[in-house]
Amino acid sequence: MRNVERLCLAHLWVAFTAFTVACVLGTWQMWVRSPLGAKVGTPSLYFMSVTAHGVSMAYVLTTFFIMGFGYFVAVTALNRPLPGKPWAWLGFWMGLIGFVMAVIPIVMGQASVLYTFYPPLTGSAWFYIGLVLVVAGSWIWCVLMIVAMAEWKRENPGRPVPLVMFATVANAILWLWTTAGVATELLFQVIPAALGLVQTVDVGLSRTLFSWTLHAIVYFWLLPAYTAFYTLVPRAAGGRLYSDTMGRLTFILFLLYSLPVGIHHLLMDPEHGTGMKFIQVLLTGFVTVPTLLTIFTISASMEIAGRLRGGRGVFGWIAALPWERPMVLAAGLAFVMLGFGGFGGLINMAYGMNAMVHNTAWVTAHFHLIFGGSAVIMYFAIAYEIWPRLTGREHASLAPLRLQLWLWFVGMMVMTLPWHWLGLHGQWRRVANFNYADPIIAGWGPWVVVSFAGGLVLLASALLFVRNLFVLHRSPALALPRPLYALAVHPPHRVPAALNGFGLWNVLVAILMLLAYGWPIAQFAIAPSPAAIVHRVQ
Amino acid sequence: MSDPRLSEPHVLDQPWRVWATVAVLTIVLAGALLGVVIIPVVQGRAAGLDAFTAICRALGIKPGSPAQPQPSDRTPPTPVSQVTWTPEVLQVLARANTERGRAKVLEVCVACHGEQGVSVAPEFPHLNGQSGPAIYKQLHDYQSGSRVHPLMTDIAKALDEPVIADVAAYYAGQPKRNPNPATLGELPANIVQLVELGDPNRNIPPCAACHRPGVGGPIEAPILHEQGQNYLALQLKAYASGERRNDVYARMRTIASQLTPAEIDGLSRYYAAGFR
Amino acid sequence: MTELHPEMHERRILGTELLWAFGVGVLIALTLGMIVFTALTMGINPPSNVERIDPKTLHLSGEFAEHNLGTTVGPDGSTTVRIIATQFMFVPRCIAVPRGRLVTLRLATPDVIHGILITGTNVNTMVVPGYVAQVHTEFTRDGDLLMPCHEYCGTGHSEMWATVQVMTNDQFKPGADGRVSCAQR
Amino acid sequence: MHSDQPSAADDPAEVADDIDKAALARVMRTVPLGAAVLAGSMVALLVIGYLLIYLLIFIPRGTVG
Repeated sequence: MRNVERLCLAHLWVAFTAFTVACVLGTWQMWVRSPLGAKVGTPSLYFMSVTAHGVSMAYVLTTFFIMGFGYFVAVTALNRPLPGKPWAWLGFWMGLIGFVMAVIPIVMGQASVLYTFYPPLTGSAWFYIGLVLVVAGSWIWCVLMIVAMAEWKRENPGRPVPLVMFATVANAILWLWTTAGVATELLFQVIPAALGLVQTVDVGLSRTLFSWTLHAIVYFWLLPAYTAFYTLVPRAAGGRLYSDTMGRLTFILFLLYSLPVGIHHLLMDPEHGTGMKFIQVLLTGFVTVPTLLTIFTISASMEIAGRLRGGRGVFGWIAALPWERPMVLAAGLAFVMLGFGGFGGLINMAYGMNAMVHNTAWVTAHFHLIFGGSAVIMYFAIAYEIWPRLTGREHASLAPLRLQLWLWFVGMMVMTLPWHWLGLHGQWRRVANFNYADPIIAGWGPWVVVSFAGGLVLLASALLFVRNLFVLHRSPALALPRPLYALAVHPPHRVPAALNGFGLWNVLVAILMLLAYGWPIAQFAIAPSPAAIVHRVQ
Repeated sequence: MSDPRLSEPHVLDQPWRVWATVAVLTIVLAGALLGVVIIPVVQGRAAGLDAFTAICRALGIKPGSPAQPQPSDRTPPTPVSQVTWTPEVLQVLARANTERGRAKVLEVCVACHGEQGVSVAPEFPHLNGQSGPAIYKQLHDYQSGSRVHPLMTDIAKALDEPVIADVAAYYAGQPKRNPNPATLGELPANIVQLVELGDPNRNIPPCAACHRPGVGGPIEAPILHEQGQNYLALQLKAYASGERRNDVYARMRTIASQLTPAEIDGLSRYYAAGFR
Repeated sequence: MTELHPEMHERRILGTELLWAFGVGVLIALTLGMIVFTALTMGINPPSNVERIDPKTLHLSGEFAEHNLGTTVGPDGSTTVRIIATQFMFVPRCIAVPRGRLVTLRLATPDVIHGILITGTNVNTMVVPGYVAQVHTEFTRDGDLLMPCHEYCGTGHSEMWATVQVMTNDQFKPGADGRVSCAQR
Repeated sequence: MHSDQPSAADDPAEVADDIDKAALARVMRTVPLGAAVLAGSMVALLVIGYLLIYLLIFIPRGTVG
């Protein structure tokens, strides 16, 4: 590992510390919103908490986890030292300082604007500058990943880049493209407004730029989970990856199609016509392709493992899988949550039908299942898998790990299934309290209490997770070296350059973004939105 | 295999480039054909729109849905306030001269509102530390007749716009007395709740959502803490009865008309005590 | 290279994957087809009305001045509802609409971003400063519905909601000026 | 680097695999069957659910446009 353990552990612990705090806040929020918490907390505290929860989960947990895992992959899969390790530490400290800079105004109540950047309501400039620093720190990571892969390719001409590294670099490039939108919005619109340099803002443009980032960012969070599906899960299950080529193609498709679809977050917005909305809905249809390919490829890989372990019949291989291993268990549970979350997403993206669920609890349920469910449970599994490598110690027992994963799954399902139901009945998002005296809302009460119970289970799981990692740090058992990454059934000896790098795909992303976002952005250059006066929270 | 030139993969690349580009472009073009041409034209025909209008609507060049006719407009009535928050107005406020403001205050305002903005009688509002935009709006509304007061109407009419901004900026810069607010325990819990939580059942937002400094609420919302109890109660009653109506979109009229006399009294005492 | 069993050959695997991708493509075409079909036959779109309006002067004149807000039935029988979404209330707070007839809701905001939905219906739109948000719909059931603000707009956001009264044809009677208000209950 | 360099990782220790080639070949004769049935039925369920919600909940709530 050549001394990158400290680097990885530093990133991962920042990620999971933010995660634990955010879990406590999230559970508190659910209490406040439920009929049980009618007189608890004030709206000011509630929205401060939502802001902190969103920022910690969406920006800190994800970015730091992905960076830490990426460094681990670059060193273990490429079998060469990490290039530019001082830069990696610089990125870490930039991110951490940025996080602290953002948290201070949040705690002071000067940034209760939630974690989405929707001016004219703007928070303290420090909040935004801090988050820009987090993103800038992650850009260093992106460059290091790209450099690591490029150097390896130069030393190993003609050989296929290890799939796990290919996937990690795909995510790094995706992230560079993704952040272009929000960075433009923050630097040219939001931060000048928050600083008081300008008094008005073009809201149509700012929402469009944020939408550029809004969908692809979720894929940035998800790709480590997919990376684990393709490269860690088949090995943990004792099988092989069904197809290495499909893995590469999947990550390429994610890079291509997760970007030009952001306007499906603006389907209910008045600043875009139906034409561009339809085009992006169609493209959104295609972003399901890599996920559906993954479902099949990974099921087939698991089937190989199950059958090698003696499973028979059409479904016998499922029972034969080694479910006692955390990675396998997490993958199974992640797929179930991905199924439910994907179903919710299918409804969300359906053009006019988005009107039925937009900004309701349905949407909250959807992204908690996809991100909080599938992605985060795989973060847990990845952490459990690589922690022994990082610390040199082995888990004394796997039982608490399995319990933690099950709790997370059960909690997430109990929390989000009622949210779907409530969303369909019109329960809206982002409110501090509901008037349960209203006859329509009164009927929602019991379901809100059920979802709160789910939240409590999730909190228990989060605390158990941190406990499991602490226990491991003190575990007397020493880790035995064991391979992590899965072989393919047919390991490729060489692949076309198109599947071994990203040159072609970057060109295609540029073309797609020009077609998908050219007119939506250009229309504000031709006829700007009438300027809206900035409303500052300070 | 060991010779890198043999495994040079570029020969395999040509078809990838072609097919990937073709596939990507086909999908986008199909989307454009459906979304920008076929769907709007078909929808427009059903709604009695010509194809050109329907396509322009789909592209967002013309307003309206390609599937529906646009409703007709209405005639303009008299507004409740002439004040608009434009960058120009905010600029005037930002560039106001407090020295000139002070001179005007000593000349006109001092008799009732005091040199430091601490008023001499309970029916006049304190102006020290009030928000500049709030003072600006009220003076402007007196001037335009949106708000009526036997003394203020004539006084405001004699002021021109930069002077209004100067006076607003001067009083805004005067310090609050900042007394130690009494403990909340002296006030009924329902008043504190009205301020912090509002009343969801009656659709009343928390007072603090607008009247606490720096919450990002309406620009003209005045700061209420340390305001005179008598003045606050008077204004809430005037809003409730509709006697005062210069609140844009009747925000305060709607809220005040739902408050009970006890709540009006409690809220006035709450803010007079200096709570933020 | 070691001899591979023919069935392990990557080509066969890719063929299987391609078959799967084809099946997936058919299903995606089905879901998108549903959207296209209802768009063509029923005119279903997401509400998209790219109509610019200055948020700073809404209250001065024009259709979103205070006295023009509410439900109006035009001479041609079309029903238009004009609503202001402002921190932290809707004007008017009670909205009368007819059942089973085409209704056009027009919303604008003078301050920050808001959004609305009406419970149990397909009415949903963001209300973005600078634009008139417009929804064409038909209410299929009568009774009182909730119309909350569903986008965070400030600390008072949670108390921002209006009531929608869906009326039958007997109840929905415009006055001489074409205006309809909520029934007192 | 050995000639049969797999794409999993560059470190030989990472790619050690005790899977018997013959067993793998035997298994590969049936392999995508179970996965295809499982994944296929799940995805089909998803699309059926989508169509049901579209037709039974969305459309009856009134048109939008």
